[in-house]
Amino acid sequence: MIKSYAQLRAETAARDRSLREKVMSLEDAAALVQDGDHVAIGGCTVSRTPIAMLWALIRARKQDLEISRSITSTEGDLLFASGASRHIQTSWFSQGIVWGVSKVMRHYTESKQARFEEWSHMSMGLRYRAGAMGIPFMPMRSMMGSDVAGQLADIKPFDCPFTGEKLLLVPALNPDVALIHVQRCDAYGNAQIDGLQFMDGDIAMAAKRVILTTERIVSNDQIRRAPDHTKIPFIAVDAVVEVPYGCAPHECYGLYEPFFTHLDYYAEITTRDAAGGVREYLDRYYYAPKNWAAYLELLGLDNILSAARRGRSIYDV
Amino acid sequence: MIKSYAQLRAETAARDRSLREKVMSLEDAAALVQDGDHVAIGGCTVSRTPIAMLWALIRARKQDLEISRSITSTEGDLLFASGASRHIQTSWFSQGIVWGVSKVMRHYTESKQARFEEWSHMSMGLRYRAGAMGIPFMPMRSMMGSDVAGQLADIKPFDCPFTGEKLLLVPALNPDVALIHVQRCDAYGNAQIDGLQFMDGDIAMAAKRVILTTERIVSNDQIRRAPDHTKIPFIAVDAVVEVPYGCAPHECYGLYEPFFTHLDYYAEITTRDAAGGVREYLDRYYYAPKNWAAYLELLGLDNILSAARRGRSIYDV
Amino acid sequence: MSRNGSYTASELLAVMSCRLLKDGQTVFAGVGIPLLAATLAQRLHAPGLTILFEGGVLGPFVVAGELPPSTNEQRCTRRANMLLTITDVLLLLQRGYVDVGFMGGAQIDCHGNLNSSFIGDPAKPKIRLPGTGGGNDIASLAQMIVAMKHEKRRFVEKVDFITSPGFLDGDTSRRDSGLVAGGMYRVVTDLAVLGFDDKSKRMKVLALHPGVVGRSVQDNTGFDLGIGSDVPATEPPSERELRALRELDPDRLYIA
Amino acid sequence: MSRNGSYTASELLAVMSCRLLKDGQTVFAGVGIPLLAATLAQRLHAPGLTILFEGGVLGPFVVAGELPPSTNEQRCTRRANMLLTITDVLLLLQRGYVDVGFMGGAQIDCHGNLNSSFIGDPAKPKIRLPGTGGGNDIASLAQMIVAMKHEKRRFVEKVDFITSPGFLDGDTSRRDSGLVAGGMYRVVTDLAVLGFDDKSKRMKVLALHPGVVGRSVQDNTGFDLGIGSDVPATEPPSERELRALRELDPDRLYIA
Repeated sequence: MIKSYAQLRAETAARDRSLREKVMSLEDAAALVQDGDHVAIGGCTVSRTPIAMLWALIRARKQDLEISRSITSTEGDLLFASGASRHIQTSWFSQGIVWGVSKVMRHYTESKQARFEEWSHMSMGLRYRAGAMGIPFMPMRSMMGSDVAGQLADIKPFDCPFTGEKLLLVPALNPDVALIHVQRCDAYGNAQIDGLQFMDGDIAMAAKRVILTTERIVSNDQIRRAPDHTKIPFIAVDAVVEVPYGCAPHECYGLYEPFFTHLDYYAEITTRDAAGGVREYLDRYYYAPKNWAAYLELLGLDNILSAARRGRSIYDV
Repeated sequence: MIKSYAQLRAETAARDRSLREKVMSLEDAAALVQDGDHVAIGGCTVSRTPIAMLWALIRARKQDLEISRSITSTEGDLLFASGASRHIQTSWFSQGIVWGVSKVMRHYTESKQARFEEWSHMSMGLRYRAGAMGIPFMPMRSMMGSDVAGQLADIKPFDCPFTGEKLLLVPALNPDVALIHVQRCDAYGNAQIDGLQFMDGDIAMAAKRVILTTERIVSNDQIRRAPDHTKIPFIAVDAVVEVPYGCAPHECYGLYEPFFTHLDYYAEITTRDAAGGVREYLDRYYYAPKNWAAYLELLGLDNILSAARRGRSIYDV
Repeated sequence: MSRNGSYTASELLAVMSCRLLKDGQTVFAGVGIPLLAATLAQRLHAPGLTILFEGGVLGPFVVAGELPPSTNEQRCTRRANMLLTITDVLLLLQRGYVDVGFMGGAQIDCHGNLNSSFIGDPAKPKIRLPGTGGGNDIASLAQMIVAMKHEKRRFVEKVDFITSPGFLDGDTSRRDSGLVAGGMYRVVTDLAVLGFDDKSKRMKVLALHPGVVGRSVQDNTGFDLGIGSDVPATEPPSERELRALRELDPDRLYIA
Repeated sequence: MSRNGSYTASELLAVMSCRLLKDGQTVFAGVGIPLLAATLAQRLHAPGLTILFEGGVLGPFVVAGELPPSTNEQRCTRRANMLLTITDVLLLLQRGYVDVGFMGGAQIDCHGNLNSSFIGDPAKPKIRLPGTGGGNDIASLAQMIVAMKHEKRRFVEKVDFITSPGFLDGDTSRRDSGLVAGGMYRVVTDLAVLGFDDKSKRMKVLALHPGVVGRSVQDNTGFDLGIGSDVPATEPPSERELRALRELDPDRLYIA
């Protein structure tokens, strides 16, 4: 499961890490993801989820993706229901606590059609971090004694050679692809992320390929004027796609809050009928629209404006 | 040498981590440092060195401080020569490559009056990081095979239980005190650092006490308006001292560059006569001035203005 | 929703757990009642309470009427002192910076172990729950306050699955497993405040809420609490507490 | 300072090592000649060369006439794409993002091991040198170019102390020690360009600088280089190269 260091180095060496333009369409970026890839998803719960990119992957009928994310919300339901994935590694999986337990997650996991592999939140973060650092594992002090640890094959209890203390070693996670949505980046992939960073920096550096979606492409000059705000460097990035409202109906810090009425609607139809509701949702919002603009139109201009007004209010202090 | 986890937790639990004002004088902050403490120094080489705080410690005649820093410059000479320290852990120790090998460092180490314990640059960073993370060690892939590793007592060769690869485990470093200079912080110790961060974030979180010196104290409101720029949280900070030009003659990113003519003068007198030159320097610049303002006056207004003009030019892009 | 007098069970939970937080403490709060109660404490007796949220937030003041539906959204960051990555905020627990971990629970057992993963046999669960999130990390590394509804199906002798460790099998078993810090401190329910025996680490009743008798607590608990006759009563929620709470959550997102 | 024609030894070093850098590569450059040569390469044939500096800098364009005296100052950050912590920029080496490590050297041996720590017995050194800095990390984790003056006392059979590993004892010993990536690629001196035998990992001459004969390289080297008679010559520094170099360092901080 963990790559050998020789393989990790060879893969990184083979990448074109030069300063070059990487702007492309959602569809072209989707073609960079292969069936069976391990795809790590940036953001957390309903925040900065790269919805547009996932939308494109589901429309491209990807299959057997191994998914990982810090916390998984509606996008997990849709990945299961579309057949894009049958295996998600994450610490928590439901739309969000105010909407109750996801009936879709329950339907697919309880029937064994798909697997939700549960890791503690910190262990997910430390696995990405180890991957980003080029080390095969990270020592940690939680999960010991619990049944969460008992369900995981790839961890190792360990006695510290310095202190004799009990520790747990968790394996590095080096995804094949990372999908990350940002407020702004340049055409080369230098990304600046405002507000909550979640695990995105580590995920990007751990991955073999990084696909950025961005609200706005800015000039490289603008990036270079504040290099201490850059959170992901161009050397790690393979694709840049400009997608306004690319997290909708989830939020993008400082730009728009979640589309709550839409999320309530999603919860309602999937709570009423998990399999049927999610299929109806996919048909209507994922497969039918002819492009991302048509998808946004379905979400409704009123909802976009409301989300944007609420989103920008974070700076009213 | 590594603290047990129980001790580390007990020490942190005993700290007052509440939101409270911590503004004090250099002299009062110096009193927080005990003889024999392990003192980690923020910044790197001639950048963001907390000179004012070190100046206060030397004036307070501290002794037997165990010092660590990423890279050590003139402040290392002065710590040795003043008798404040006889042991420095660092990766590189000299004024700077353009000034040649430090005669003061050579004088004290070659005569065995003091010890320069050499770690690789990355290993220093990983030791602070392990300390900041609350783990007893960090695995890494350099230093193996070299004589640098051969000189160190506290590292462990290790076979990875996941991959079988050879690794090196380096021990966590949890300093008693961290001295860090920042461009701005509030009275509670929320610090925002512009430009190069060096290892300061990890050092602060690894330490048992943190003393911040700052060019300017700003309001807590200002900090809260851009919380994603905060690099050190108040919960980790024990003292805040406002000291304009607190790194002089070293640099502070965006505010002033090194005082090159002064550094040339220092190199000249210590190259001519290591022990005598550094003593003369200490007498004149460290022991004689009645306060920090008097020290700055000795450095000279012309030099201050030149350093500040050059420092601010970084934003002319 | 059961009401004791003029407040809901959730309101009672929020007020009673809020009272356990002390000014100057650092509390790592989960979403729901914990977020609400910690924010309430800042407005009542603990203005210097430092809240940490799992999304990467240090020292925020959540705005009344804009309660976040998770601890990973921008609403959690209002007036924060610092934003950091998820991994780094969780590492503050491991480093020892957190006085109190504070979360809700779906199922708890007599040793304070929490289950939020599986109802029934984990290999063939009746219900797959959302999982640990940061719960396991918080419970592994900090002193814990848990706020939850007091129901027999939720208070069981042994949880189906230990998602977040309490005292495991009691006595020294938590420490023996490698968890040398933290542990369960209080369980606050809509009926009582509970703690744990110093040695056996079994749950016991510390105080009963207004109008609640020991018998009814035992009836709603799936294991023997050994309730004595001299258990003190808590002070009922005051008007001031309830008013501040309802101002915080005017949409009754968490206090319905 | 030795001059071959109209340039100094340092200028020759800078130009010759600059030529080894390719457009699109990522180079981790130390202070001095490496910083200068990498910056020169950006201005000549490699505008898309990504420079990393140990202070925490990714992708800068250093300004002519404002050369930094270390790689840890704001002058290193001019027009950078990203600033990161020291630890994180060094971890890019470990993660495999760096094509070339590029540094100077005080003493080197026949297997490319570098010493910047002790001259003489480390237990009782004649000279305590400044130490490794990031040198050990760079040499442990990346393909290396080393630029240094060619003097007999600097080119020794075995260094007094291995600060930055080359091929250790040659053959497979580097890999056997756990260093599975990187290794010495080129040593550029003011006399020649040198490489290493594929199998034995001993240093050998690849090319001689203009006007230099094999004999004089051997005379300035403390071990046998086995120089053949068919060693090619390098192209002399061009006017364009020298002009660009002198524009970069008008104060002759590094090229004197």
